[in-house]
Amino acid sequence: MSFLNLHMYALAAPLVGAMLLFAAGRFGRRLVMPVVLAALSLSLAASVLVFLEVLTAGPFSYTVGNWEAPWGIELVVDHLGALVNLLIASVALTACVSSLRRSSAELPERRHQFFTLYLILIAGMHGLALTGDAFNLYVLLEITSITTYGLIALGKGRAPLSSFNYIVMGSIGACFYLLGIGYLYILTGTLNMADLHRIIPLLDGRGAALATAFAFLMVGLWIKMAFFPLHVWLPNAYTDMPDGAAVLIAPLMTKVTVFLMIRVMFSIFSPVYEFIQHMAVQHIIVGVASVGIVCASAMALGQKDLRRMLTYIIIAEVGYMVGGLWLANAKGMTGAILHIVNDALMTLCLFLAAAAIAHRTGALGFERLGGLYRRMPLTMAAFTVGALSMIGVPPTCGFFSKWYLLLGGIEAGQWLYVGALIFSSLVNAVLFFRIIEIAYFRTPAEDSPVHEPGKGPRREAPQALLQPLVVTAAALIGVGLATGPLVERVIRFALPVGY
Amino acid sequence: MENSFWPLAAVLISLLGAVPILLSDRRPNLREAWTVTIALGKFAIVASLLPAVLAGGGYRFTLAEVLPGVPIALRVDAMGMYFALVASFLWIGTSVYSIGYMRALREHDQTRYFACFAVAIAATIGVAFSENLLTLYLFYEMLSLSTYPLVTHKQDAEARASGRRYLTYLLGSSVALLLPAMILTYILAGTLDFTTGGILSGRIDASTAAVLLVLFVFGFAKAAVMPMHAWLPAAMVAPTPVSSFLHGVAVVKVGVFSILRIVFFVFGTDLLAELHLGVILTALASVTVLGASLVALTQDNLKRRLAYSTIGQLSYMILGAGMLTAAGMTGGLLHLSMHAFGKITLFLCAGAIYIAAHKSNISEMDGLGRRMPVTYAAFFLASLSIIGMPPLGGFLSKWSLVVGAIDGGQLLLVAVVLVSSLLNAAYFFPIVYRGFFARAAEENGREEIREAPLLCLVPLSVTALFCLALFIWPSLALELIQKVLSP
Amino acid sequence: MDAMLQEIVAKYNYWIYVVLMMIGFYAMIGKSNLVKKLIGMNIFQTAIILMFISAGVKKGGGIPILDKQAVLERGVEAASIVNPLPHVLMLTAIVVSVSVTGVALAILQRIHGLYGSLEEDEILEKIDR
Amino acid sequence: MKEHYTLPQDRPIGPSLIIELSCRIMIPFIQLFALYVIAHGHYSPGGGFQGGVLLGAAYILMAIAFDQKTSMRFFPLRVNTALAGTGVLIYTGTGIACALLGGLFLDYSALEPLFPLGPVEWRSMGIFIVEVGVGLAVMSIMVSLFWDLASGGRLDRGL
Repeated sequence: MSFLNLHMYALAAPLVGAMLLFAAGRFGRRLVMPVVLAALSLSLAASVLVFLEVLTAGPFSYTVGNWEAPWGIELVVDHLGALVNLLIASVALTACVSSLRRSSAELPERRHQFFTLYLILIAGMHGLALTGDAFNLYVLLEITSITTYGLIALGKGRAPLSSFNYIVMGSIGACFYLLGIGYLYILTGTLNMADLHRIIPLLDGRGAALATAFAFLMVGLWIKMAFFPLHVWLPNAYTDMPDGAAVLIAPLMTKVTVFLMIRVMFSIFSPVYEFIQHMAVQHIIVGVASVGIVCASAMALGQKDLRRMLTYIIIAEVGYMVGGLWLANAKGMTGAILHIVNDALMTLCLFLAAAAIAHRTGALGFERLGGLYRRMPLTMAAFTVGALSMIGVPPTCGFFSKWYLLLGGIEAGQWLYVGALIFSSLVNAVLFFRIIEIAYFRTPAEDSPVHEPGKGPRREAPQALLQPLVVTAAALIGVGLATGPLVERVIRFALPVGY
Repeated sequence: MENSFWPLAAVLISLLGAVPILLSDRRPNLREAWTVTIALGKFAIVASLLPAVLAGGGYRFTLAEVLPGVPIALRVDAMGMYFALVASFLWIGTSVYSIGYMRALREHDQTRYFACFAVAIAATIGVAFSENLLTLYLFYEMLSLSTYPLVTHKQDAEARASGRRYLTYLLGSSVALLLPAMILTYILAGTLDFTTGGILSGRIDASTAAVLLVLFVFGFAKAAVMPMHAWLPAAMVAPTPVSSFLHGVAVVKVGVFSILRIVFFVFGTDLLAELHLGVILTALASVTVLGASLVALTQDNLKRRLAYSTIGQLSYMILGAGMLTAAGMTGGLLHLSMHAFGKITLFLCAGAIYIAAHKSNISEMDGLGRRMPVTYAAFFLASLSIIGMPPLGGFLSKWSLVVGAIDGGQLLLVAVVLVSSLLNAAYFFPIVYRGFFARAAEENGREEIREAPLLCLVPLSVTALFCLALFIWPSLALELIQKVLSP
Repeated sequence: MDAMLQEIVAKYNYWIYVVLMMIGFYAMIGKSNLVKKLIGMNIFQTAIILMFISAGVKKGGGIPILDKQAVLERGVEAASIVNPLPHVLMLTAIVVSVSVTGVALAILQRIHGLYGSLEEDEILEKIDR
Repeated sequence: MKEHYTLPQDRPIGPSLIIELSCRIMIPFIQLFALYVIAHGHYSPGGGFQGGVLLGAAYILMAIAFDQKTSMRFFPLRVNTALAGTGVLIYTGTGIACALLGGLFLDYSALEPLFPLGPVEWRSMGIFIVEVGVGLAVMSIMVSLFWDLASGGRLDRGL
């Protein structure tokens, strides 16, 4: 096996796994677990190797089918791409352990279909992390979106309606993106990112068309990542989907889309274009991000359901990252990229905890959470670690990205953004300690399945739900302590040239 | 500075020690054996580091390089050593006392209690040994969080409300005030290391420095400078050993210690003197000293009165640092240990009274002193020390403070110290007087009241005697303080 | 005014796409019937596809199929063929839009099965109840 | 404004001889044409997508002209699912095979060791293999989409 195609294995393994599950169909129900685990482990192994390769040998590009770029499809594996690739692979593997267990309780009949979608989604995200072609990016974005629509629609209750609303909004986003690509293609005659990057500065006198293209690309991606005020589809969609899907989609989708925004901003366009030629835009976007953070945090305060509350936190976190990137200084960008990694892990931890709790209590309304510290001490301990990371308490990783973001905000003089970050940290503290208080003090609800006096006080979630959770919680601290090397050896190289 | 694993070991022993404590949930004897072993081990490790510090050296250990120029690192220096010695020594006493207290009252969830206690002391030592502001912040937050289950141990509505207030003040202030202050420092100085003489000199103007200083003083809400003090009386719903150790020694002293660290090692006393910022510290501290003492007079609940007393006493230390004279700073630092021994004794006595008589209001304690002479004697000694009467430790620190104020020509501060000492006497003496001389309204039932169990009585007598001993042999403390002020 | 009219006439195809796009966009946002939203989505996508296609058109360009012999003799005459790349891209875009439509229709079926209606306000009323 | 009319459950129109007969004649030709389109995809207009849709259309026509059961008898659901998966597997499998044989992903010239055709011929051949996979997948998906939507997800009687 040569090192040449490593990253393709990361992408192909889940895809082949998905098709195996799909083709094996109904006689392959016992196949589900081994296939999923094997595919994702392989993918993770390949991603790790690619990551190490990039660290030692630097970025490389790759042409599918040996057709030279810009004619062929180019894949670019740079520091950022390799990092996001690794993030996707590790989150996917961790989440799938929980999903496998949880889905057999939620969707026993449609498990293989569920995991077909699940694996295609993962393959699509790997593709997004690696692609160096603006149009491929669109196709892969739609692959991930379509599978997400399907996974959301598998949920209970209102899920189909939420999914449909997401389809409408998501399609608008995708169409905007496609429109932007169309403008760029008409202007430059190429779709290869490196080529675009080279040609765009040469386009004199086409400023208006270029700005329109940029605006369409941005708005398209903002819709997909639920950037305030384009976020309305997200809370319903993320609340209603099955737990097994939520643990994968919630941590990754928005974060990967933020990564795509970085690609558009720095690999297609350049910092010069965004931050120097259109300075006013930068202030507006950071301002909107700050307002978004505050509003989403405030809305999270009004929720009475754990999952729903978490979805609003996700929206606030998107504001963190978008704002951080548009601060236009190295610290802010470092913080935003670091936050992609950290937020994915934190969200994973919290959603895994939510899945474990839901497995025992049946629902996630606050009134159901009473007495959980006594019943599920390990789950709640991991949940607490995740919560602390969200609040930003060292040495959990959430602190360090917040640190960089605040540093960048102060350096850029964006006081509104700094205030919003601090406000949201405080709100997160209130949000999570409210839950912790309930879980710590209240006695369990009478009708909840946890309340079984005969069965003894301890009723942890099954191992399959617990282990990924504990691993993720440990990773939160581990990544926090490894922030130094991560920034020095990876993220520093991921910043655009000149920062 | 020698690289060594031992500073980390000093922190880790009780942090990891929480695990065997948790595991021996069903065997109380084993669990408590662990607690005492860890306490002794911890003190032994801390004490073993002492000679090097006295010789002018120290140890350091870098755990991880997390931000450029700001690692998570531990360092043993004179100031950290001083605080760590006090804290780890008093923890031994508190551990023993806790066992007696918890068993006597048949408290629930004792395992959780002991485990959280172990984590809390680990965080305290971590704060003491922090090499830079980030590490300090890390352990500071860890302390806030690990003490939350201790404060809310009772798990009733009152505990819940207090717990909420506790976290709101501590976590809120650290996120909203301390974190920005830290980032501002980092931007200005490019480092967060504690360096003798400060890291900010020459990089900051007077107004920024003033804002930063205020942010720090209020950001370290554990120091309970008014108006950030309200969490402390609320936290008194905790079991008494928690109040005594954490809210007499560890938690609150961590706050003061952090402020002193900032004053000495981030700003540097020279910078503060140059920018005339000492007055901010002394003003804030004076208000707190007098205000808290006045409020303490009105409290009937013994623990609440002690809490307000603590608030006042803590600000003495900040006051001493703010005087920016050698004697004043010595007084402030000295008061850290003197007050620790005094206040822990007082709290332990309050706990002993509660175990023996189930009384927590001063008005109900008439005549108890005759039934519990040892406890009340210890209480008397400790309160004398806090008031600052010779021949007790508290006298030394207050004397030093007064000398410092006179050296600096700040006669107003002399008045503050003296007036507040009078107020201290005014709120302590009635307790002792009532205990020994007042006649209870109803004498029936009093005969059954005996002294608290031996496990409680021994620690409080020992700490009371230490108040006395520290007056006679303060040399170790003074030597360490000397090293802090002029290394 | 004249110049503007000229501009409109000269690029009439793009203006048509803009109008189509707006129709689609209006249907997606303004209509409360879910099927109409979906139809609006398709109109929107079609408009974009048309825009891409017309970007590849050349005056007098033929279909981009090359005769091997002719190419070997005279090389590729780029002016005589339309740009095939937008067509290929749009083929993919069509597949994407078909897939989205398929998923959306399947979900609409489930919605209809659950609530017996495809009017958004009626469904929301049923959910609240 | 919001009046709904439902399709009559029992349709008055019975099977129509003309439609059925013409479909019987047309369907084989449609399929043949589809195969032609797939097979010529790599050097003329056409290819997997187009051919796949045509193949699918043949079955959809069958389902419309007769009823869904008939089309499902000729093309059972299980086969449909398996073919869809196999189609994509052929595609990715080819890519991976290229990669495993030391070339880049989908670099068909790397398949040379399998059968001595020459790298240029293999490039052409590889596209053909991939097109077959794509055709299979597209056909199955189109048909199953139609079945699913036409029968309201019950896969029984259709329109």
